[in-house]
Amino acid sequence: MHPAMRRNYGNWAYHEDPQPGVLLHVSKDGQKVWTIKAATQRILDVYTIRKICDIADQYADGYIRFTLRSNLEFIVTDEAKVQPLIKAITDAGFIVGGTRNSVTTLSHTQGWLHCDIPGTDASGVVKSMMDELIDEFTSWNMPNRVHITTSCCQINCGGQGDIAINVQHTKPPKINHDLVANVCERPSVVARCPVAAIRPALVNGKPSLEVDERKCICCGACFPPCPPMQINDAEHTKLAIWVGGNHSNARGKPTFQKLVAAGIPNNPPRWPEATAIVKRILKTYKEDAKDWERINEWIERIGWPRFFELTGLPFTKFHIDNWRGARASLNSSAHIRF
Amino acid sequence: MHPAMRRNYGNWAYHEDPQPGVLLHVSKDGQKVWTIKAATQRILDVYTIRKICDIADQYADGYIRFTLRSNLEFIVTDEAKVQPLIKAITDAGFIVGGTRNSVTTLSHTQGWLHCDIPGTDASGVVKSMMDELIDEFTSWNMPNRVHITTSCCQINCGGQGDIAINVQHTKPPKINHDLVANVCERPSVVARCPVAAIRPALVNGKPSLEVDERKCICCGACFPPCPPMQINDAEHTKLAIWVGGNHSNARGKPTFQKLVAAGIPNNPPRWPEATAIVKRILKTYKEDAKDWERINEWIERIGWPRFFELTGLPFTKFHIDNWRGARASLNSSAHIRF
Amino acid sequence: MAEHFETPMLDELENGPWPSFISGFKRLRDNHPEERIREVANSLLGQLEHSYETRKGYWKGGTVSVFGYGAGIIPRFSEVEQKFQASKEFHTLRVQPPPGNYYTTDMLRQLSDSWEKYGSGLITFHGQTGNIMFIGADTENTQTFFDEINDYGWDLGGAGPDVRTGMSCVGAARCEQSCIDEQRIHRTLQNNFTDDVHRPALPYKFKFKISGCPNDCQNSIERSDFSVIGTWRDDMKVDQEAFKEYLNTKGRQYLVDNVISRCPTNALSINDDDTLAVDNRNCVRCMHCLNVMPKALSPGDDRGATICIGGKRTLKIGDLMGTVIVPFKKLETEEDFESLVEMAEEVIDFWAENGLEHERCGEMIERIGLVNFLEGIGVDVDPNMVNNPRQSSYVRMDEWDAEAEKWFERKAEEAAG
Amino acid sequence: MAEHFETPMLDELENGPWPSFISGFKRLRDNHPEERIREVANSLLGQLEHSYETRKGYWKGGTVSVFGYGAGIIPRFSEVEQKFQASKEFHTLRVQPPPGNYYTTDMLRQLSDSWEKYGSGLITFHGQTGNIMFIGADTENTQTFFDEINDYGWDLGGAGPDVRTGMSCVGAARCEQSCIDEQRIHRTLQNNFTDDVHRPALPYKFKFKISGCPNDCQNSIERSDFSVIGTWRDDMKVDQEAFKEYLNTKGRQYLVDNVISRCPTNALSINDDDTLAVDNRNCVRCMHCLNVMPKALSPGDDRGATICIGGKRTLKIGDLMGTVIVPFKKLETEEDFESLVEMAEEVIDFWAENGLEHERCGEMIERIGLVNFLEGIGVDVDPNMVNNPRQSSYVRMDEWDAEAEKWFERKAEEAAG
Amino acid sequence: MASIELNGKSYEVDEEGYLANLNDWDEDIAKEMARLDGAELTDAHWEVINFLREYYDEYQIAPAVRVLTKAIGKKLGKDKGNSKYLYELFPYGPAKQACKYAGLPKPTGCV
Amino acid sequence: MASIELNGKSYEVDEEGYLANLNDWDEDIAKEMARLDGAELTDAHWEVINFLREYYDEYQIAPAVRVLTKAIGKKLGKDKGNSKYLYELFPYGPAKQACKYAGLPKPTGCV
Ligand code: SRM
Ligand code: SRM
Ligand code: SRM
Ligand code: SRM
Ligand code: SF4
Ligand code: SF4
Ligand code: SF4
Ligand code: SF4
Ligand code: SF4
Ligand code: SF4
Ligand code: SF4
Ligand code: SF4
Repeated sequence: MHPAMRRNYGNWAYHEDPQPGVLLHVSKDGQKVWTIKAATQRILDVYTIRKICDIADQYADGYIRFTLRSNLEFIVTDEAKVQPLIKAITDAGFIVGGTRNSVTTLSHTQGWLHCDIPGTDASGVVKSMMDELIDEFTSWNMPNRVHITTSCCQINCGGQGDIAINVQHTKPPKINHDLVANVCERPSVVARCPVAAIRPALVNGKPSLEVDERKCICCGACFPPCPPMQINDAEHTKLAIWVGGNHSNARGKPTFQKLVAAGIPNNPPRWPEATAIVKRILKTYKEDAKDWERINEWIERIGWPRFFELTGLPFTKFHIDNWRGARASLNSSAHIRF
Repeated sequence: MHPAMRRNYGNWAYHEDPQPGVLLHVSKDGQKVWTIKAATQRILDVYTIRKICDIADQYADGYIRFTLRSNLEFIVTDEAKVQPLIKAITDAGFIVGGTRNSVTTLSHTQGWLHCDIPGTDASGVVKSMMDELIDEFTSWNMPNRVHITTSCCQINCGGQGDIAINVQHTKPPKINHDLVANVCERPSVVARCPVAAIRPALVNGKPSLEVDERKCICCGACFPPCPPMQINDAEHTKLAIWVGGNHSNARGKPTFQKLVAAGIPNNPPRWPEATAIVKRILKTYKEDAKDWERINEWIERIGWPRFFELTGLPFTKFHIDNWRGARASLNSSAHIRF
Repeated sequence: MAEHFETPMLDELENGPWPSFISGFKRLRDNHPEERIREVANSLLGQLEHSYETRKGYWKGGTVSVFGYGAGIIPRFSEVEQKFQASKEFHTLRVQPPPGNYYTTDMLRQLSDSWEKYGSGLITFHGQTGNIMFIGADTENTQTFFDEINDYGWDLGGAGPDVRTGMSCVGAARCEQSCIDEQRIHRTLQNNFTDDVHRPALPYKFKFKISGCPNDCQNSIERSDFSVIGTWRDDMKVDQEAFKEYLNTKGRQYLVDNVISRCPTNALSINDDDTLAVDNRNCVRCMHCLNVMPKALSPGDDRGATICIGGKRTLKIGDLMGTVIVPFKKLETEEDFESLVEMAEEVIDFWAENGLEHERCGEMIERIGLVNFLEGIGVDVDPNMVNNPRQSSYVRMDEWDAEAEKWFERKAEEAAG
Repeated sequence: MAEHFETPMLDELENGPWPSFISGFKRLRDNHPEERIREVANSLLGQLEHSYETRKGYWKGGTVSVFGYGAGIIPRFSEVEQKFQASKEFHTLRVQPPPGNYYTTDMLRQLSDSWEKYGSGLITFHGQTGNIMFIGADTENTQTFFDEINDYGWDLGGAGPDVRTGMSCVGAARCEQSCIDEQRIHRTLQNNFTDDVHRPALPYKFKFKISGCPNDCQNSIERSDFSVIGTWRDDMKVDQEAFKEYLNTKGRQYLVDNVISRCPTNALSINDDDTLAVDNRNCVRCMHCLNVMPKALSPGDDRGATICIGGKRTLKIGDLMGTVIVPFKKLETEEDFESLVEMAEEVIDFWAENGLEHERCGEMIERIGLVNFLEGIGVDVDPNMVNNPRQSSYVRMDEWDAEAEKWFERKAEEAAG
Repeated sequence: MASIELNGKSYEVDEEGYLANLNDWDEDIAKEMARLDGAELTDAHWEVINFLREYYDEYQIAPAVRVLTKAIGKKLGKDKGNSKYLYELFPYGPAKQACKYAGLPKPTGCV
Repeated sequence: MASIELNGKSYEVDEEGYLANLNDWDEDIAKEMARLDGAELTDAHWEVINFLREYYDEYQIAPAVRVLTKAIGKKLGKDKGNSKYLYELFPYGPAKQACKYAGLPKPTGCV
């Protein structure tokens, strides 16, 4: 920990935001630290790590912090060091920003690079989108902080977010029956299905499994414990976009995200269709929301029909929930905006 | 329909409340009607009906309307008739009031007087409580309208209300096995149980039913289709009080009522314990709520912990829901009042 | 006449200022010229006192009906008939009131006269579903009494697995908030389903309730399967002079605290020139500001109704509120009313086919999912039907493109007019 | 060295201003002095390009672990090893970062040096659960690398059905909103459960996350089984001078629209003398006003934490947020911390006994009901645990009196102090 | 409890004339019940009664009226598959009256 | 796919040495697998291995580690019913290592 942080541990008075990407925290004794925040690609080669270390050694007393969105934080106690530090960071190819009411770095998962069950990539999606959202990262144009997450399968290691870009399968798994007997603990797999669509079965005389395709909701939960339940499929893996996940307690209680768009092509290397929708939502939010409204609060105020109208996204039967407790999501009132 | 109502059908401009129990409606052409509202015992003997008719004939052009809470409405078009009419109504033993921010007549069900499954009486409960709430009926002391309902079994024909006084059974039904075979369609009974606690069984060689007492939630749903499922029991029938049921769309969306007190003795002929709690809730509401806050809105603002604190009612494990969708009722936030 | 039963407990219900039903019973017991009625009242008091003492009810059901009707009577036989003979058969006739409950004294007197001839002399105005309940006739007189009042125009209401008696608020007859012709809607629906009222052949009960505005004075959203609630679609009407009047008499602070800040969508504000600004696009027609300032604010001119389906109380999956199925429906022309009836028929038919025994329409919707219900009745999905889109990712979306296409086509059609 | 795999699709990810991970891979492939690393990078790029082309992943899991540890490694074997030999074993080591993620450049350099010897040269800062992910070692080097960094003080994090690596926000180290000592809490919990991190023997994963205030910068309420959120119990601190300063610079309208009217419980108002009035009794510590005016408002002095249990993402009953189990807990003295650990042990033990295979703690609570969980861990019910009391009448209340008595006794004890 | 005496046999019935013991039922008692109601059982009536008894044997439950209606429609033609037809046969309602003659338990609950 | 040759028999295994066909298992291959890992199977090891095989036969699923721990504790005494003891026997984790020797499917999912 930077000595200034240690010195003032638990003793901070307030902070200011001198410019995008820079925070100024002031302690109760009037001590000041500036934090310069910069984006990385999260998965760093040793060259990049050493480059960061060099900058920190030269400008920031040899200390580095990472945020939970893989952004760097350099800390300095001398205001004079701020601009040179920013220059050094920028020159080294990192992007300063991501503070306050900006779009901060998309949260990142493993994807095709490492995971065993991804329906899409993660690093590539994040890179492609952030290339297009960079102006929103380096400025303060949003009504409030925007926390975007990505997840490369429906397990959703990326968590919920103001906007979440997740994979959605559209076809039930195909079973590789030859493998099931040896590779899968069948009772576990049966137990894992949220809709009880899997039954043990004998196939070609061997113990295997079968899926009731009318029940199956293509969630993919059976795949991790039993890879022969082949859910992935280049054609039937689409992206879906969810909005309104908000974990902070500011103003309202934490909220879950809601589906807004699906059927989006899983289109490497740049996923332009998904990015276009994210940008459209952000643009509408930027133009229409009031200061401090997170995306969920904004939509709550204007109503979902208006959200679909303003963003031009289609509303379909898939938007109507039918999972447990879904009745709470129905409009049981005469509250309607016309 | 009174001719003044027919004349101005769909053409009313606004109304005023000259005094408790009296409404003045003004039509767009400036025509005026006064409505005098008065409570009845709902179940009327022919003498009482004729008495009402006499009053209506003499003072109110021979027209009478009943509200859905069994209150009378007399209509006059001449202001001069208002006070004499009130006097006549009062002299005849009816109570004028129940308008605006008063406690209007409790909604009424059948009870021991007529129903085949009541755990308590209805007319008697309503009479006993309204005797004590009469000042709240004839005045405008409440922050907003108070709609109280009663129901004499858990079927709840009285519906939800700002305050609802309902019967709650505390023991599973005892089965009169001798009768089951002839009187009950067993498959219907089994299907009726919301927690699948009933199984067909052979008892003394005859087809009957059995109840898994650990599962049974004493809801009484099996009793109407199969009276041998004796749920009623002088000892184990208690009253419970629920608050916050609000069907209007004013301000918030319609809300369901919530349990606040249970284990209240089912104590005829005057049920003093239940009335005491109702009065305590009303007193707290009156003192603490803001104008126009219905009971649910008031509690929403001050928080449930404060509600229990202010009313002195105990909070128990029974207040924590465990029915379908109960997860939405848990506090999943750091929003806490201290 | 037999001796009066002692009623020490019931006697206590004659104390206190509130009108006492016990006193009414006693009037019949003590003063009525006809012995039959005196006996019945005495017997009824006796059985009721017995219930008060033992804390249990003593009625059981039965299957009484009148000729040609499968429903409308709630039969009651006493389980303690030995002791309380005169009221051992004590059936109720549920009779439909005039929509809106408007009576002339002539009607009331005529009904009372008939009832005195055949029944107990006790009439309930009204049951919670809105029927006049003629409480206390034996099996034979049930028929006779019915025949007599039927002759001069009254009909039985619902009971059993059938369409029930509808309810509608006072509405247009005497309320400035009314946005629809409640009585016409009520009558139209009720008359169309007369057969389904009298001949129970549905999975369970089905109730219509009509409220003229979102104040919902009929509790329609929670207590009816088919709830019609008046509303409007254009801007609300603002009488700025009247608003200033409120400002002057009530004070600014009062209006800010009680109107402006209570609007659920912050759609109101007071302009610098003391006029009221309404953000009609975000007003959700909750009625609050109109309720507080009825002189200044009124519903707009483009009126109609929101229809919510599936409300009911608690058995057996917990209480349900109705869900918006039609956000806005004009109800003015003959065709509007016809299409309302058609829609009700679609709903009832689909539910009659697909509901389980003793399953209300709302419970069926919960079981099969709203979307299947909408497809069953041929209604398009609409974002007004939900508080929010789905939160659960457990969904299969093979058909996304086709469904999205439907939406775009609908929008294009709407745009084209 | 083998020829470079063609990567036309991945090359496109070198365009654009955002830092490119592909460029990083290529640096290793093209510039690294060690052939092993150049080969691995080339092979990895090849397999990834193959995934981009075919839109499918090609890794499968395994069971690699290091000596004495049941968890901490995510093994990966290539399904297309024939083509991409050099990266056919590409395991990840999850290594616990320092709480709060504070590094010196020395640490980073030392870790990089070791990793270069045995691994791919790629390190992720950090995984979503907060681990440093050393991504890309073969089975043998997994052990060797671990031995080396373990020697100078680093340990593996969680994976599998065990306690996972915890997370805590920057908090007290650099945030004025911090109400608790996040790092101490984080360390205390993590150290107590070291065994449960390394030897998976729980029904499923269990995560701790600590946020210093209700802004919850660690998403703890949704992403952790045991969420500790700082808060305070006395009045918030108001610097009225600083408030006036905001009033002057931001303007009254701005503050009314952005602070006063945004308070979820209307607990704020501006007095006539331009001071700020806070209804602390109704403030729910949402943080909004403190966020907007950090100079004027700060948490009170009586600080502690709210503990919520059971958050997690979506498998297999849908997302769950943690539920308040302890509305307020002081976290200052040694005993406070001991009792926090005890509570965590109670929770984990009860869940270990009662959770089904692969069932998270929150899912178990949903299955058995909150009350059974509370009884299992010995915590009394509290109205702060619910948004509202039960709506469903489906409940058996034999024991009402006894339960009510418990409440009154607790209240009497509290009153007695 | 009341009883109906017929051909030397005594059939226990409740206050509305429903059989107390379902096993007592025979065709004679059905005819007698109808007679007491002032009705006579035609073939059309018997078709319904027999359907009800078969259904009850199988499901231990009386069919819902709409199930009954459909089944009758299927058997006897569409014109008879409606509640009007059934109410003509059993004017107090098929659920009540026909069940009684068929010796089924008294319908409960759904009122 | 790789294989282990032993006593003239060929045992197919995956890249981590788990048996490809569960039916191939015998005591010899278990010992051989241990040998390849540089371990030797003592009675204590066999107790665990046998328990795992019996459990799998019955439930078609490997026991959770805490089920295993408890069962071992019951059989061999409390001092052995803890994960420390099991990790001493199988330092790479009982779930992984012991299952391998016992010829059970490779644990998946829970990582
Ligand atoms: C690496 C990481 C994503 C990343 O790139 O950052 C990750 C990767 C995996 N997660 Fe995760 N999860 C990661 C954080 C999360 C989070 C976020 C968090 O912890 O805040 C969540 C949501 C929060 C939660 O715990 O619910 C998360 C929810 C899951 C789940 C679903 C759990 C559930 O109960 O719903 C699974 C499935 C499982 O465990 O069976 C899962 C399973 C997996 C597996 C092990 C899938 C598998 O069976 O192979 C992935 C291994 C990928 C790999 O190749 O390394 N991962 N996973 C994160 C862990 C890194 C680290 O240790 O620091
Ligand atoms: C007469 C009656 C309708 C009928 O067709 O019978 C009626 C009539 C009026 N209601 Fe109502 N309401 C009547 C039952 C209801 C009910 C249902 C109930 O009582 O169970 C509700 C909704 C119940 C609920 O719990 O949500 C109801 C919710 C309202 C509201 C919304 C109140 C709110 O703020 O939530 C208003 C608006 C208001 O108070 O200004 C309202 C306003 C009115 C007004 C002022 C409308 C008007 O402008 O004329 C009428 C005079 C009321 C009075 O007596 O003060 N009426 N009103 C009902 C009288 C019952 C009684 O005897 O007391
Ligand atoms: C008479 C009445 C109460 C009253 O004193 O006002 C009443 C009385 C009975 N109701 Fe009701 N309900 C009455 C209005 C209601 C209402 C209120 C409403 O319609 O707005 C409800 C709640 C709304 C709803 O429909 O959900 C209501 C929900 C029930 C239910 C539960 C339905 C459900 O799906 O949850 C039953 C149980 C059943 O039908 O099996 C029921 C059943 C009954 C039975 C038939 C119980 C039985 O099986 O014997 C009661 C007959 C009592 C009697 O001796 O007359 N009654 N019942 C009301 C009808 C009078 C009328 O026709 O005007
Ligand atoms: C550095 C970091 C914590 C860490 O330990 O790593 C952090 C740090 C701060 N957060 Fe945060 N938040 C951080 C992730 C989060 C998250 C989690 C996330 O990003 O997934 C959340 C909740 C997520 C959610 O979706 O709800 C979060 C919700 C907030 C809020 C509440 C915003 C709201 O109105 O809902 C504030 C308050 C505010 O904005 O004034 C906040 C405020 C702050 C402040 C201003 C606190 C302070 O006074 O110092 C810090 C500077 C933020 C900045 O960069 O502008 N921080 N903050 C995280 C930076 C992530 C990043 O790289 O961008
Ligand atoms: S989201 Fe799915 S694919 Fe992506 S890292 Fe997590 S488990 Fe793997
Ligand atoms: S994909 Fe999901 S729903 Fe379909 S079978 Fe697998 S676990 Fe069940
Ligand atoms: S609430 Fe129950 S007891 Fe009362 S009338 Fe309704 S069904 Fe009968
Ligand atoms: S009382 Fe309710 S829960 Fe108990 S057996 Fe009867 S129907 Fe089931
Ligand atoms: S529902 Fe509306 S229109 Fe009908 S009486 Fe109530 S306030 Fe008037
Ligand atoms: S009717 Fe309700 S939503 Fe509309 S402006 Fe008035 S208070 Fe707001
Ligand atoms: S959670 Fe609170 S204390 Fe921690 S960093 Fe965020 S704002 Fe600061
Ligand atoms: S912290 Fe939140 S709840 Fe408390 S006063 Fe500020 S805005 Fe209101």
